[in-house]
Amino acid sequence: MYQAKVYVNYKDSVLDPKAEAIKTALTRASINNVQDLMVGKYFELRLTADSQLAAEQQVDAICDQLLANINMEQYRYTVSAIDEVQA
Amino acid sequence: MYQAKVYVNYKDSVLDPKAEAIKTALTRASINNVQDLMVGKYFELRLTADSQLAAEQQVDAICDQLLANINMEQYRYTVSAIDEVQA
Amino acid sequence: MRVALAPEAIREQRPYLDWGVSEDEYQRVVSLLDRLPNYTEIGLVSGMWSEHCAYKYSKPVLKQFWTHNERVLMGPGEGAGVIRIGNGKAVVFKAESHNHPSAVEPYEGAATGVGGIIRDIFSMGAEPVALLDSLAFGNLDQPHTQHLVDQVVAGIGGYGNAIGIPTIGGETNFDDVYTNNPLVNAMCIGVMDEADIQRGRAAGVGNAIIYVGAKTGRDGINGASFASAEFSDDAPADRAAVQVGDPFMEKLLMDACLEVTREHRDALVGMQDMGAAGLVSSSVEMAEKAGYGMQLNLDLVPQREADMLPFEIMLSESQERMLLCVRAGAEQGIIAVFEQYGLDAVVIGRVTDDQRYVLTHQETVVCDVPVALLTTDAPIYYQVGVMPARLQQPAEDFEPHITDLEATWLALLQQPTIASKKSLYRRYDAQVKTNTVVKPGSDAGVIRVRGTQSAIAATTDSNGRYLYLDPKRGGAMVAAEAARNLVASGAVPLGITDCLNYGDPTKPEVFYELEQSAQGITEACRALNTPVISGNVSLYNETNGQAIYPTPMLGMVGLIERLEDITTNHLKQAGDVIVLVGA
Amino acid sequence: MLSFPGSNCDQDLLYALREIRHQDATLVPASATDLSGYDLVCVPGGFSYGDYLRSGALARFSPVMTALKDYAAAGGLVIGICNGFQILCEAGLLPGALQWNRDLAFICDDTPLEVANISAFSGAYTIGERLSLPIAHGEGNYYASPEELAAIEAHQQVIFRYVDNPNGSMNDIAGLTNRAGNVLGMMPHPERAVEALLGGTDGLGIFASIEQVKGATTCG
Ligand SMILES: Nc1ncnc2c1ncn2[C@@H]1O[C@H](COP(=O)(O)OP(=O)(O)O)[C@@H](O)[C@H]1O
Repeated sequence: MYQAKVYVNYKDSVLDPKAEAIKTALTRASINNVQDLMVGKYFELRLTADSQLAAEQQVDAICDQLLANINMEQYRYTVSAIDEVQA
Repeated sequence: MYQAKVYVNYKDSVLDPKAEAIKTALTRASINNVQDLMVGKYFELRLTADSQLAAEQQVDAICDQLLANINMEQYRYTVSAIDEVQA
Repeated sequence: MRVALAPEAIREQRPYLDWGVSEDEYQRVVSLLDRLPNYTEIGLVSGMWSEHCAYKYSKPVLKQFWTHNERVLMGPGEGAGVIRIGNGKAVVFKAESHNHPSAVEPYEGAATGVGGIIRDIFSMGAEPVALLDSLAFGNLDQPHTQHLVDQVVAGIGGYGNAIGIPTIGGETNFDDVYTNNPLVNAMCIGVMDEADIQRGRAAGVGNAIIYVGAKTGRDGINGASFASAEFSDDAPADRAAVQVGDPFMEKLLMDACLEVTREHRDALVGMQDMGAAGLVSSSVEMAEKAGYGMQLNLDLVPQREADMLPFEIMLSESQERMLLCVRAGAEQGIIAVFEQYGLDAVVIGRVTDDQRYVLTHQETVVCDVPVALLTTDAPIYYQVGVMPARLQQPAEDFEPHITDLEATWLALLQQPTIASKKSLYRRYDAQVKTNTVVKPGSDAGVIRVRGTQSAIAATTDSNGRYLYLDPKRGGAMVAAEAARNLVASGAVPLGITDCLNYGDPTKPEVFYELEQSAQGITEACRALNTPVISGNVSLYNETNGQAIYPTPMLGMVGLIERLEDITTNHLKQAGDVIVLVGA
Repeated sequence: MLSFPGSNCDQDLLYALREIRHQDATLVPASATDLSGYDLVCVPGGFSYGDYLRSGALARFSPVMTALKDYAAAGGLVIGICNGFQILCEAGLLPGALQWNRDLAFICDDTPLEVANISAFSGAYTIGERLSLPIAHGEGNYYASPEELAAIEAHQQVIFRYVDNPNGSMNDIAGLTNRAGNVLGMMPHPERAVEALLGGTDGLGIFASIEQVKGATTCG
């Protein structure tokens, strides 16, 4: 069994209205020391696979086709083997 | 300067319709080996603070009051000191 | 630091070929300028001479349209057309296609399409009061189509619902030809006092050009073609081809712009939204329409990213931005209005009287060309259409053989194109603003006009299959269908906006379809007394050389003078008589 | 009537109060710091600050929210509709939270409701009465922990229930009050159901109920 942690966020050139809105909300709450804020999505998957490589390839495909829209988003992930039981 | 990484997701007792939708999409794409899927939000913040502890306290407050709705969501975070320059 | 190619290097390496500028067009620029264009200048030409801005293939066709009657206050050429509806009021409307962006990123593509058409309406000084859409997808059995439908509908709703403009109608069609070329057309209707009509003009020497709204980024700069070859080094691989819509920003922008139109009428000379080809097209068109020149300092343009090149700043299609021309001396009053809404508003240049378009960047003049080069001097191509083979030998008349009427009827009702679209339109807020009398699901959407006893009815219609079989008659039939939808709602049709969705216009067969259908539409428009007052063209809807059906989408608006005349298509009571009228 | 940047149903509610109910209503900006003296505070529907994080989450840091808490604590009547309901939950003035609709889709439709309990906001109706009100929301799926839910039911805080649950809300909750009964949040839009021309008048009872409690006379 493998566990994958996937992070998806907008490419740098894309304006993120979410992040902007949260930044102004922080200012309204008188929090002025947050310099920078990035908002993204986070996924955790557990999957069976024959090998670490196979798991990575599949996670990459899932990111590419489903979890991220590569026209405007970028993604990264980590995959690690875990115990059956833990799952 | 400190960097915080924040993860927010639904409490276990809350059924997450987004996760369900992705699971269905995976099955439609004939991907049947994903056993479990969790969808969450991921934030990265850079903030100035007097100490690691002060940064952590502030991040906790921001999570509690803004980034998560603790009625239905849980959050966790890591805070680490980073170089001014890197920011 | 990225370095732009020198004029001579451009001539040798010909990067413009990748940007859609042909060799002939490049030579035309050289001879009009009487020198080699620099990197920024040829970049601006590539944007302004594109079909989207210059209508170089479709202009001869668009000229055929009948565009004026006694009610029309403003026809094609401005942000949107305007028609008088009595009581000192006018209705403003326009439709726009966002087909290609929606194919790439359905949610944001559809959402920003809605955002763009809304800006066109309030740039005229009108309050946007209703939205409609017209959608075409491939076969619904395919997962990819299901995904597109879901995301496009979510995107349209996501923008319209959030900004608070009701979506009161639309249509949805399914056919294999749209599998890879979905059609996503959005229409917006506004209502205004006739006295508030604005124009996108930049007149009066010394008057200020004010940039308002979101900051400019590298999003949506002519897609991928700009990303690589033209830079001498490190072109960023992460540049996005699509933008993310921000309806919250647009709501603030809309409210602020309407406040300026109503309360600072004397200070405002003109206003235009930044749509296709962003800052360059809005600014140079405002200068051209007024017969003036313009000088802009690009360092003053609010920028979201570092090290943007001049042509990137000028061609960026970042959303939620407007350009205003304001009388010299009155700038502060206008800027104050925007600041009240928390929006950026910056004087970035001035109107000049020499009809030149001059841009400076970091103390260097990066563009100095006649306004005409980027506007009226764009080429126009007069194509000759050729009747497609399928129409030269029409197939034999098809005779349906129906053995089991009930089964056929049920099978027909199951066709997605015919079946109820409630599962889609219920995702649109149809009632916000509390004026919607007839919601989606009837023949036309109807909204009352507050302060009067009248209402406005609107419908969007297309029927690519009819046009595929007979472009001219099919075009006329679409206009007739739209008119029937309005009449069935109790309205007198007033006028039309269109989105012309076709394949590659350089193919004689496609051009034939375009030309013939425009003729059909025009004949019907004259007969129905519904001039075409605005519209938009979307060409090159092809995959692997296979074009979509010729699919002009017509949005028609009508007037109901008395609220009690509003009619819906629902059966009201058992025992009522059903009458069939017409041919 | 509170108005946040990006609000859009504030004008609709204002119209219903002024033109249909002939009440004296004013817009109060998010920057206001005092709400004392009003008979009723409305937190309107629509969107606030774009609602980009969670609906209602970004509005709660506005100065007026502190004033609203004081106002509610002093027993003032507060009604939050749609986004207003979400804001009241986010601000802790009402229990629970509103999650994405079960089908992950925005829903705009008329929906049948049943009056579950009588309160300051429902006195003009009878228990068990059926109403039809428009809904228009993406995040209207009411969630509360089992303990909270039990307490809500025990104190008869549920005022409206869906007859045909459209969004997955727990216990079919469409609208509920706080324990004290002076703060109501509801997802359906009564201000969209006040004129026969626009499809129905079932929402009038909510305004009539409040007027009854306040002994309001109409003005204008
Ligand atoms: N995409 C849509 N957006 C809004 N309303 C729609 C949409 N699709 C369909 N409708 C509504 O459903 C009705 C029937 O749709 P449809 O069968 O596509 O059109 P028509 O009956 O006009 O040929 C339309 O008149 C419209 O009110």
